[in-house]
Amino acid sequence: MASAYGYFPGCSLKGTGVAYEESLLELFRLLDLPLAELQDWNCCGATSYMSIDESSAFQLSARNLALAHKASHADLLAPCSACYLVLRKAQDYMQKYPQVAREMGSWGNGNLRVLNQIRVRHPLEVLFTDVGPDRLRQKIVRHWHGGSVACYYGCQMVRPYGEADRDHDPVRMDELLEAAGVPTVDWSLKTKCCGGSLTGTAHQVGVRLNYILLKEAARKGAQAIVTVCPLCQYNLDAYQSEIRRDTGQRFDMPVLYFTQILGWALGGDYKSLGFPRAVAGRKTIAQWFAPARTEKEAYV
Amino acid sequence: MSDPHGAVRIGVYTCHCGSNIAATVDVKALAQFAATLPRVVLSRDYKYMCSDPGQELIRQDIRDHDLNRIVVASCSPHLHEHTFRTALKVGGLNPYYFHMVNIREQASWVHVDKAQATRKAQDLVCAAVRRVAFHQPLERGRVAIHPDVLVLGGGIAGIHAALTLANAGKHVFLVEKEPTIGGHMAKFDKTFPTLDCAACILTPKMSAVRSHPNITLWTYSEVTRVDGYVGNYKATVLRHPRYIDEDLCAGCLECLDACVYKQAKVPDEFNMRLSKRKPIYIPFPQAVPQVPVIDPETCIQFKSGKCKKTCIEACGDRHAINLRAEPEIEEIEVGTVILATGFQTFDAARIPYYGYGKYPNVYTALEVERLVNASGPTGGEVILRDGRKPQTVAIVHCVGSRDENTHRWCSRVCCMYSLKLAHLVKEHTGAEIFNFYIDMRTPGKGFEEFYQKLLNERVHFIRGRVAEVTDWELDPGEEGKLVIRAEDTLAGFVRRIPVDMVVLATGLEPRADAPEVRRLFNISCASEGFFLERHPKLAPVNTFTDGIFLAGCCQGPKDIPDTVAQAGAAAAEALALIDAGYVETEPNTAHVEEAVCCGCKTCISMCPYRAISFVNEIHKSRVNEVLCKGCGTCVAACPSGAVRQHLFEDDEIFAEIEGVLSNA
Amino acid sequence: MPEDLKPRPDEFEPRIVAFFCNWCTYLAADLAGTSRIKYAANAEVVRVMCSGRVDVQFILKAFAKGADGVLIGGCHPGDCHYQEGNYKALRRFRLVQRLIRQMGIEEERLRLEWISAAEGDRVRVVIEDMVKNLKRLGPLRKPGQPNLLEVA
Amino acid sequence: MKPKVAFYWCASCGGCEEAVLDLAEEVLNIVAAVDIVFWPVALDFKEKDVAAMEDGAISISFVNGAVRTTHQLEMARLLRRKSKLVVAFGVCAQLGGIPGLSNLTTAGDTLREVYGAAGHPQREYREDGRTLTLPRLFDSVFALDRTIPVDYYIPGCPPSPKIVADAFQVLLGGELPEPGTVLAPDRAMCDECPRRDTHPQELKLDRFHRVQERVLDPETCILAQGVPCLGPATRTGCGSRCISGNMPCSGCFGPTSRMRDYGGKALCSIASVIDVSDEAGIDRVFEGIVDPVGTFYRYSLPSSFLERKRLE
Repeated sequence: MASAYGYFPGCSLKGTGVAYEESLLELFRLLDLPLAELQDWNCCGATSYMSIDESSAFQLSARNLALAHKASHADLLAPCSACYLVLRKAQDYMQKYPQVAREMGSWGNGNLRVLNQIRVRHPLEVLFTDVGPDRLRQKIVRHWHGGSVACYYGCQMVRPYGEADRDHDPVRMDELLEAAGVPTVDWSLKTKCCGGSLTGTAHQVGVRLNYILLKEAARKGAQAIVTVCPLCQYNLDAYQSEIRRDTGQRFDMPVLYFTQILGWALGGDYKSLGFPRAVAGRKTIAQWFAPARTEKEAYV
Repeated sequence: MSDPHGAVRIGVYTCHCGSNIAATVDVKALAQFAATLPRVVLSRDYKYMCSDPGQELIRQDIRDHDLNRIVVASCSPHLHEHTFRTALKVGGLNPYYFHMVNIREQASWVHVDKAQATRKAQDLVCAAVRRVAFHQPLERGRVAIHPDVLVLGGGIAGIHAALTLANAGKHVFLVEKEPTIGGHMAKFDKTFPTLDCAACILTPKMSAVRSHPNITLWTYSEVTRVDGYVGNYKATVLRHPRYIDEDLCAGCLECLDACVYKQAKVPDEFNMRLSKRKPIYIPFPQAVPQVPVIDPETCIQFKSGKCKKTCIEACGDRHAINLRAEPEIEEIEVGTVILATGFQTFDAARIPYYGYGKYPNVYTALEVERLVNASGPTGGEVILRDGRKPQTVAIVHCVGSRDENTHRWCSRVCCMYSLKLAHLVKEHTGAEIFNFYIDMRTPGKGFEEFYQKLLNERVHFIRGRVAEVTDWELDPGEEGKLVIRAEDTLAGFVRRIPVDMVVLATGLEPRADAPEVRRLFNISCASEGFFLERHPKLAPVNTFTDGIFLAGCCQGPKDIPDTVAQAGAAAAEALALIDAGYVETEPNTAHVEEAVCCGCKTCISMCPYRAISFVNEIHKSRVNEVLCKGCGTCVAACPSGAVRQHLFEDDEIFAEIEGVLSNA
Repeated sequence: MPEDLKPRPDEFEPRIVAFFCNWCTYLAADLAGTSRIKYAANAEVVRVMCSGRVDVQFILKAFAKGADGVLIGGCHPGDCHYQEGNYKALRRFRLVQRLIRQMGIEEERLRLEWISAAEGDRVRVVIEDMVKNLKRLGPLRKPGQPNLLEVA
Repeated sequence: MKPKVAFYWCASCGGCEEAVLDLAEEVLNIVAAVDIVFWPVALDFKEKDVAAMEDGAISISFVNGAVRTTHQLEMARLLRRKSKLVVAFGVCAQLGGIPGLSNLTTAGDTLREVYGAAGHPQREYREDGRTLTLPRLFDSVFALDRTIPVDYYIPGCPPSPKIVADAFQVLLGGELPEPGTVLAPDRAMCDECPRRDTHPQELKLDRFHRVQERVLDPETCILAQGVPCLGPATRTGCGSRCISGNMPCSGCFGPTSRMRDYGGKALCSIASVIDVSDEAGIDRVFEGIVDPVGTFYRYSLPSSFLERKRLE
């Protein structure tokens, strides 16, 4: 690996999704893949911007891309699916629509090609193509003793570009986890909506959507859900108690990041992989991942 | 210098084509402009030049104003050049004293600004006027038509075309890729809207083909090479070995029972892999020819060489089985070709969210055709892969049709066959049936009535494109079922309907090998990949290559009645050529001015048809105008301008170039 | 009508002479018509039976007589109605490109495109694109270029 | 009385003047047959003598060389006025010839090239009251008929003795050909090429060589040896002088009457005989033709469709 991957954390990985950042950094460290956080990065422009004022969203993306170019990153990693999508979309639109190109022109000193040269990538795709299940398998140091998990990909990483994985029936997370010895269940909701920001705006609707996911995952025999996106993770993780209150159904379903499980399999440290930050299914998490002696502190 | 065209008197005719041209090109101004051009003695504009009065106008003016050159500015020469040339002929003028200006397809229809369109039309007319002054009287050549016909594809289209021609006394070579003729239709149980049994109407025609003295049937064969031109095609046919001699085999099929495989183990292609066959098999009971095939991929003898060869024993002294059979090459000469290579159904696995290949109870329509078929894998029982009889069945329309992500076209037959299958499945199972459709398209004799009939049979129709076929359940009622999620656009909400069986009404698409066939016969494909007809309305079974005709779904999706009609039409077109005995060829051939040819031989390597030979005695090249197809490549290549092309003389083309640029 | 198709009186309108093969590009242009695809009126078509008939003299003549661009339309490689005329066209095209470059004519002014009978919209795309480029390049012959030029 | 004849040279090397003498004893018959009234190279007549003649007094003026200076233009016009027939003698007058290649540049650049920063030589020179003025250069070089009407053409660089002799015969023989005729056979060179039978039936080349890169076989067709030979595109009548010298034809006899742009047609033909189909491969082949204009328009640039390199 010649130059470091540019790393664009976005707001989530510094906030609600900090466990994602912790596990991502740990995992890449274990794989000797250098990551360099983008200096002076700004909001990716996703969701709220995108729905209210696309042009500003693209402006924000363009600046981030320009920074990546300045730091001469060939690849820019965007772990949050929303960031990943809006950055890709900005590149796509500036090629498709002259007006967008004009608006973004000022960035990259009017040379849009440099903004397009940057490969915007999701860590899942990076691990799958640049490392791959086989090389990963050789690096496994911890034997899996947990239950089977449901891989949940969400929508933004796979659609519409289908570059990070197959757009309707993604498999890469399943294959990587299988390589790490983790049994995954086959289910149909891999890319169904997690509720997105509806949990904030139309709360009932949003919660019902991630209730559907939890229910189906459980029905298919999954004891945990594994995600690639901080928003999905948050939605599925945070409302389980509320769902219990409303439906009487108790899931206690751990909702983890794929980076956490892979990191653990490669011998990563419990704390530095961000496990203690999980909300739901802490018991299971402790059983599966915590070193016996630290099981207690795992609760705090 | 004196005017070389002193005697030239040109008449220019500008066509309004109703408003097709007149709306965007100022035809009056164009006609007035033309009148000012040198050697133009008459310029008119008229509503429809191609109409009889329009042509009469030309004929009359030729007499009254002794015109000797005619320019018509109207539509594409591909549409009416012939019409107007004939008009000249009738008017007593050589038909090649004519030039056509395309101001419709290439001006009025593609431009929006009237001034610009008119200016362009003027340039083109000016070019034509300058060009036509150079035109010379030309005669069309004649090529004899070989009376035999090659029909490629043994589906209902090929069968019908072959029989029509054979009954007219012409010899037909019918070449089919599969081991049997019958095509897709042979797999159907019943046909819409009459519900008559497909086998009952098809198999008599199949055996007629087999027994017809005028038909040479080559199944399990492919055309690998085609040379020549209209009236004189040479085709090379590769006959794959079926390892059973068609002439010696009596069709007793004892070899099948004798095969060392007691149980059939190989997925049966004819039954859409819903059943198994043996390595030695016959595609289906009524197959034509009634001769088994050995599939070397799965036959023990071919794989290991260690088989008891019980099949050969069973065949006994008929000695019909020859495991050493080699591919055979047949060379045939035909005058005309009918392409009836058919279609393939859309691969439902390309749409992951419909679950084909993932959920065992999702079927394609063609699979269900076999299920409901009495001679099918289940003997006509509609049962799921796990043996259950479905209680509820969903039929999903437009799978791989009318979809930006797959194919944009409507496959025309799916609505109707979905109705048919709905009827048959209900008949066989009494199941509750849901049709999910975008629009019901039932244009055709008795089609709408059939739709009404189905409505009365209480089959449900839900107007809405299916979002997904899935297995995730919301309430216990859905346990173990497939759930259809679709917006009911009439009721205005999203529905979840749990069913036991899903039928995907897959659309029709061009065969994967269509591009090779197209190249082989030197014809074009339309953008979606079906073979391109010469004109959608006026020449629907012709191609741009003379003597090659289209029949059936290789030209586009169509149902059986349309296919048979088109096959008849293709046969008729071929017959017309054959019975005329000859075809007139365009005179735009190349010729060498021997007096000035320096014998450099440059032209000879230019010709792909070996039409140019070198005459050593006089040390000059010579063009065989029968072999010459008139591309003009040798003309461009001749270094000293000794090779020329009728209708595309240098003078004519230079005049055209100067013409279009006259007001540059 | 679409904004970009409106002519602007002040603007330079390039002239394009288009030599179209009778079997592919000419039919594609007809298809564009029957499909009512709209495109700029700058290209005027000279129909030939095959792109292989296009003599280099035709191209140079067009440039000399005031064409700002020349377009040759032929069948896709392997699809030539006459088997390989389009390759002959390609060979001549590549050499004449070297020639006009030496004569101070930008290569973009001469274009060879493979357009099959099915590609009606491709005709629009190519012509529109060529017009765009030619407007950028400006006229080939400056208006009123004197015949005799003396050294000042 | 004998027909009056004038010879004059414009932009040319003088080879055409030699060509007249190359007629050897034949020249005596001509001199005997005509009355030479103007021939700066050989006889001491002055411009003013011609000016003094009445219009049309000269039967035939033979002008060789292209027109590239103001004075050459004046002389061309003067001779046209004084002559019944004007004959372009040699390829420079006919098509522009070798001097015509400077249409790839401008007079300004040419002078700067030769005279450096000064840009041009001293225009005027005064001596005891008289002023000597240099004529000025045109930016383009012109074939004679681009400046005055020309009746007949004698091709070649220089015209071969036979061509010249035949031409005199025809022109003095009373029975004049169609105006504008090129006084040489209207067929291409291969017809008379001594190597014509070695030209393969199907010529297919996959690379070109410059003549200096090859030791050419003296028997076989030069084009077949991969060296561009313009014989197939060039009017015959030269007596295959170059071929006999084992050099390819460079086209000095110009086009046949059926070609409109010599270089374009020749290029079209040469490009047709290569046997490579992928673009990269084709370009590789043509890299063997280093200087397309110099190769195909060596003698005819000013009379080609494009006439000269585009002026910025």
